[in-house]
Amino acid sequence: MQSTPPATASRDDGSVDPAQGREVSGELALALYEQMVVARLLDERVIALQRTGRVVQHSSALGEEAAIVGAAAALGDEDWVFTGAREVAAALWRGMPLVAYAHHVYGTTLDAACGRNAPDPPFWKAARVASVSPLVGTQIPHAVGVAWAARLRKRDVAVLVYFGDGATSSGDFHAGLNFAGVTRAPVIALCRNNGWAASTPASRQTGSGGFAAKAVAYGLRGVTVDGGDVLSVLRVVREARGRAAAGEGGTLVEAVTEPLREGEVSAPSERDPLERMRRHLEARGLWGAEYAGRLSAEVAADVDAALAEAAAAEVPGRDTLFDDVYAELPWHLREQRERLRAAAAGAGT
Amino acid sequence: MQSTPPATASRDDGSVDPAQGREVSGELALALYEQMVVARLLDERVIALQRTGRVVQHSSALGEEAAIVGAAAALGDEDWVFTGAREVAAALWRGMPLVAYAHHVYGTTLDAACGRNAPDPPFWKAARVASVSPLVGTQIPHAVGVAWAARLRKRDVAVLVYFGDGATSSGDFHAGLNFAGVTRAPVIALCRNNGWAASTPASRQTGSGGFAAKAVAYGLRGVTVDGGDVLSVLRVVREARGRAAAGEGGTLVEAVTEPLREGEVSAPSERDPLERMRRHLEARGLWGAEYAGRLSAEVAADVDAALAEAAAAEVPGRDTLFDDVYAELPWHLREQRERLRAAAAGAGT
Amino acid sequence: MNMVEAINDALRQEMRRDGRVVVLGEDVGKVGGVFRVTQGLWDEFGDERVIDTPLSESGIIGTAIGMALYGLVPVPEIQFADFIYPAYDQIVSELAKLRWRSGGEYTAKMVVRAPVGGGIRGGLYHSQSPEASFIHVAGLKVVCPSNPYDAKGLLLAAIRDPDPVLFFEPKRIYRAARGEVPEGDYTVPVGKAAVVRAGKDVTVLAWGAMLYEALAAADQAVKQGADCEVIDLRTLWPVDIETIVESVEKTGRVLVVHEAPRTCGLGAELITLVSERAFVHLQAPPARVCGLDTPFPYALEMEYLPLAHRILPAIIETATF
Amino acid sequence: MNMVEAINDALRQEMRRDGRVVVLGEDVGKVGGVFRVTQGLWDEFGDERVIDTPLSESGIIGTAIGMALYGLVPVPEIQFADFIYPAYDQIVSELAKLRWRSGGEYTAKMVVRAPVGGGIRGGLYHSQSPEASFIHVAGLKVVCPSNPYDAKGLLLAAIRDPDPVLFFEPKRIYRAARGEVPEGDYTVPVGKAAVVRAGKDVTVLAWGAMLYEALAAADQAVKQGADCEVIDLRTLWPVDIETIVESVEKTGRVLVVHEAPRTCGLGAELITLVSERAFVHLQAPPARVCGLDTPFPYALEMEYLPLAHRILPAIIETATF
Ligand SMILES: Cc1ncc(C[n+]2csc(CCOP(=O)(O)OP(=O)(O)O)c2C)c(N)n1
Ligand SMILES: Cc1ncc(C[n+]2csc(CCOP(=O)(O)OP(=O)(O)O)c2C)c(N)n1
Ligand SMILES: [Mg+2]
Ligand SMILES: [Mg+2]
Repeated sequence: MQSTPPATASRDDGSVDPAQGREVSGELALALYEQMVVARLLDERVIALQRTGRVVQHSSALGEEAAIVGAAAALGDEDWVFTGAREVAAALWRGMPLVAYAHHVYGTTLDAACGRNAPDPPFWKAARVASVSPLVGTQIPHAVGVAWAARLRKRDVAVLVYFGDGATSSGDFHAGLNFAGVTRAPVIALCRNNGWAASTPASRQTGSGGFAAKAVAYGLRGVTVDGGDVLSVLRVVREARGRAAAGEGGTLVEAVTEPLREGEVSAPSERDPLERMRRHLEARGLWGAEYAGRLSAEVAADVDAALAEAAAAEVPGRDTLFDDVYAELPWHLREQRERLRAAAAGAGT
Repeated sequence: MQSTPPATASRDDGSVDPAQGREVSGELALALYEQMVVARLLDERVIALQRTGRVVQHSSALGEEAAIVGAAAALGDEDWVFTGAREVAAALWRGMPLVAYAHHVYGTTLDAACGRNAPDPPFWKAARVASVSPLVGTQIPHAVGVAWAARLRKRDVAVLVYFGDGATSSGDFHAGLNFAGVTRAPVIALCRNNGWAASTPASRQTGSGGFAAKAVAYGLRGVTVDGGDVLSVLRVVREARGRAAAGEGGTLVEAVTEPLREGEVSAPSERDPLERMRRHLEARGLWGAEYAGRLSAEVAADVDAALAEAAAAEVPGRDTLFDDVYAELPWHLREQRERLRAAAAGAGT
Repeated sequence: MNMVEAINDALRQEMRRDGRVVVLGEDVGKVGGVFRVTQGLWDEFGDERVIDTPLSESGIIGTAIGMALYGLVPVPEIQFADFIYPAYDQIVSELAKLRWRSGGEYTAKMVVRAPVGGGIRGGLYHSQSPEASFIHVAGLKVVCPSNPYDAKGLLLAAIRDPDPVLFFEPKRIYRAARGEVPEGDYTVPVGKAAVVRAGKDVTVLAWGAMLYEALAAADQAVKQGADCEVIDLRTLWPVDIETIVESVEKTGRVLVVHEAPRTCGLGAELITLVSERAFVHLQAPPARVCGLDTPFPYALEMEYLPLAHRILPAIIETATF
Repeated sequence: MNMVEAINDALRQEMRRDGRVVVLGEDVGKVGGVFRVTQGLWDEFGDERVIDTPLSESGIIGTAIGMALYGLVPVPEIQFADFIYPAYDQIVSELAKLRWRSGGEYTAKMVVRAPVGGGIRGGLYHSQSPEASFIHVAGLKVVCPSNPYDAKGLLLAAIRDPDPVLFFEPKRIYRAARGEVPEGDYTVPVGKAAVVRAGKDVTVLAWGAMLYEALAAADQAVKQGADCEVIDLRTLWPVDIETIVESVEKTGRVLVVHEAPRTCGLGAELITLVSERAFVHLQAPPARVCGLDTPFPYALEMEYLPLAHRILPAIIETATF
């Protein structure tokens, strides 16, 4: 019961219409594809590490890469991004190095978060990718707050915030988008509707039918897009970015995705967003066997090198626990640090 | 920017169309009017007591009586009601005695809540008027929970929950109505839109324009009604009650009201819901000067007697503080009770 | 049986016995919850008694209050105790105060279940122990079992208790703590602690997963001449003050172990209670070995937790003061 | 000047000095808030710096975090501290942990203002003192002034502090506590207590509105031979441990007064800190005179509050132990 059919540039075979796509340069089209390939391989590798127990927790994006990368690609450098747990590729797209993410996965001394968080999501300050907790929905008001502040400061800065269909039930989805509507904050709220919140289907998440329809409740624009079609996502989010720049306020984008189960990855389906983009590139003459071979070798080398480097790195030392609770170490933490040192010394560790 | 014009049976002069109203018996029409008259006078009296400092806090309903009474009148005996702070008249309509409310206002030993709460809202268990806190919005999921439970038990019980326009911003409005949509709980959510939450206008409460429009986000039916027109409110809520009985789920009713400022009461405007109903009764030949005189004398006598009785009653004793924290008094509260007794004895009180 | 199985058994038995009992929460239905505690209940009792809810903890507790008002006995699950905070208002402002503010006319008895504690590499947001923030609020009971027998018996008692109970399940020992569990119906009373190791020198108060660390430390301490009495609180509030005070009057020394941050944790309350009541018996400063006053870390969680190697020196220090 | 005026003065001065400071909350704009603390700011600074928000405490704190991330310095108001719980998750899970979880890269400094405490016949939901539930959570600072001078100086210090600060304003003395307040800029340091009455027999720790009850009791106690040293904590966390311990080492006796419920309140932490550090100096059991472990009552609020007539016997008992 979508209010409007999802925006899509896909043809019947699922591939993205090359005519449609010509508004996107060949260079950008390839970059989008390559980012999705990186994301896919990274997910596969980390999932494998998770199976061995070497990595404890990972939120993969298998089959949802187009929604994530397409949205990120619509932003400018000054814009901010708040991810949910699965939008690692958005941070990578904006320039977070692969190896930095690998350090996050292993929680090493070189992790920007000092190994303090379980993996996902990472953050990357240089690219305005914010620190987000795994608590579902809490980042939405933060994103609105940044956008609102930028608007108060009269800067053309927009904020993209990702979340899942499950997150729309959270109180903070409501609070955030309601504030966005009232303040006309330039926010783009991207709901990745993959049909499920853990084991709970979207039909038990809301009685509304579609998620874009919820925009009405806040006076935001709502739009549904085919989340397997990277170019359509890019276009829709670019439009939303344009509205933000024009002072027309926020947009709720529902990107409908079809996540792949882990077993499905090796046998790509017609609906796989990578395959769809591949066929688009092929139709534009941008894809060939040689390119494909070179790309997958390069990507594998990069990803494996990053993960290997991080796997060999050290975990942070005991004392680092006490830093950054406050700007300066107060007396009680100084004492607790001393006591911990003494106990460790006593235990011979 | 209402999606639909508010449902109303009012004629140009503001009075309720007698033709429209004939679906309502003369007896019921008079009862509705009389309940509004009681509510009005009670508010005036308690406001006066507040001015003297004898009553600390009161949430009046001046000018909003029709929305409150009309909705309450649409329910059956087995139905439940959750009020906000201003819907005292709904409890009275369902049978809470005036004197019981008066005891609540003064927090006496005969207050059902043992003088534990500051005034408003009261509750009345015999009539399924629930205990509600003054925290804005928290009662909405409670109401949905009762409705949901009734549905699970296959009973034809519906739940009416009142709240203001400000409450629509609360996380619990979202949680409650979202659960209602998913569970198809037979709930009637009555948003009394009086245009303001304390000093904050509805335009800073939401970007949505109307409040009924928010129903879409939950898959509920949304309807806007002229909240100054008691018969229209009754009709709209009866319809919602019918949908609940038919298993069609919940309804969000936005009753648009025009609250009177305290100074305005003595000079009734054309838009005053009491005046509007009076003219309706007059048109139906149900109203006359003699009736009016008798009614206002009776109501004044009842209200004043109730308030006088409660004013003379005692406040609860010290020991009652410790009851009902738990079903049985645990050791620490027994100790605290003893210590308090001792301190009071020492201080000679 | 392990803890998961024991809790599951308690839920199943009580749902069979009492048709008013319903389970609700995120993913508690078909898949049986993240930790599989509700596994199989959906098959047996159907989706009207084992209910997957939308992703809103405030909605879960808020609607459960309504269900309880109507006469059902909800057993909501919060997937991790770290996610309980969106429902904090519904719990402390509504659930805890309902009986009192309505002069006893309305009540909403329920058991809120939530896995607590660290040790499974969950990091900041999957490891916390929030008991103190609920004990501070009048009107709630708080329980935390350390073994399968108590888990089943306490949960049955909690579901039959007239007051709202928070039932915190130490996830680190969900499967590691095993023991005999009677098949049939039995209860472990809410409000009673257990002396799990008798001793004469130092009273050690612990609960949940850290009980085992306290016991391990006690085993080592005895070799160094300190004989600990270890008490498993089981019910955190109202705490079994008699058992505690009796023990401290005997040992003259007390040490509290808990995972939650040290400052304003339950340890402070326990030490204060003991100081108020057994002051003349105290021969050493009361001691705490707790989680740190930092968020709960990922890579360094074993540094954060008050494990045996941190408890032992504190025992010795207390014993030899 | 009274407290309301002093806080207003601090806000105005800091908003003039620092263009990043914005005030937001329910009804803080044109009407200047329920207690008129922000009165006149909207006229001077306009609706882009003094902002009426929708009715959502979680939204207020959540968006303020975003504003702070962008570089503004928000001073959100929660209309009554009792309404802070819908924002509890944003405060304890997000605001408190942001600096730590981002390795110091992201911070969201802000001052959350909220009126606390009873004594104005507000009943259950307009009278609470929730400090302990925030002190238990690592990463927050908590302040509670007792007089206009401190209120202004502490608020200026708090707004300039790099960490998130909860600024609790004792509403009972909003207008009753009056005193000289310098016109210009000055700060009262966060983390420093004040010895407001020197004495040698019993150390009394108090803050906010109850400070005056403690002082009144101390005045009476001295006639009965007990000379109290009364310390106004001013900053509740991190507390000024040096001043406290120094005093208790001198007096050998300690008593804590607070409005919040007794169990797991800040009093328990203070007593435990003292017991841990000054055990050998303690000549009497540490004592607490607190709010009751019941919800906050309406008709009987003067029974609930730890007023002088309840503090006095506890002082005498402690002094003569
Ligand atoms: C406040 C909160 N409640 C529950 C969880 C547990 N949880 C983590 S992810 C998830 C499902 C999220 O679904 P959705 O938002 O649709 O995102 P998806 O995983 O489908 O990408 C749940 C319930 C959480 N992290 N935070
Ligand atoms: C959670 C919470 N936040 C703030 C308040 C303070 N407050 C009481 S009534 C009110 C305005 C409510 O407006 P609305 O819902 O429109 O109801 P109305 O007063 O207009 O009937 C506010 C902000 C409160 N009681 N609870
Ligand atoms: Mg999903
Ligand atoms: Mg209103």
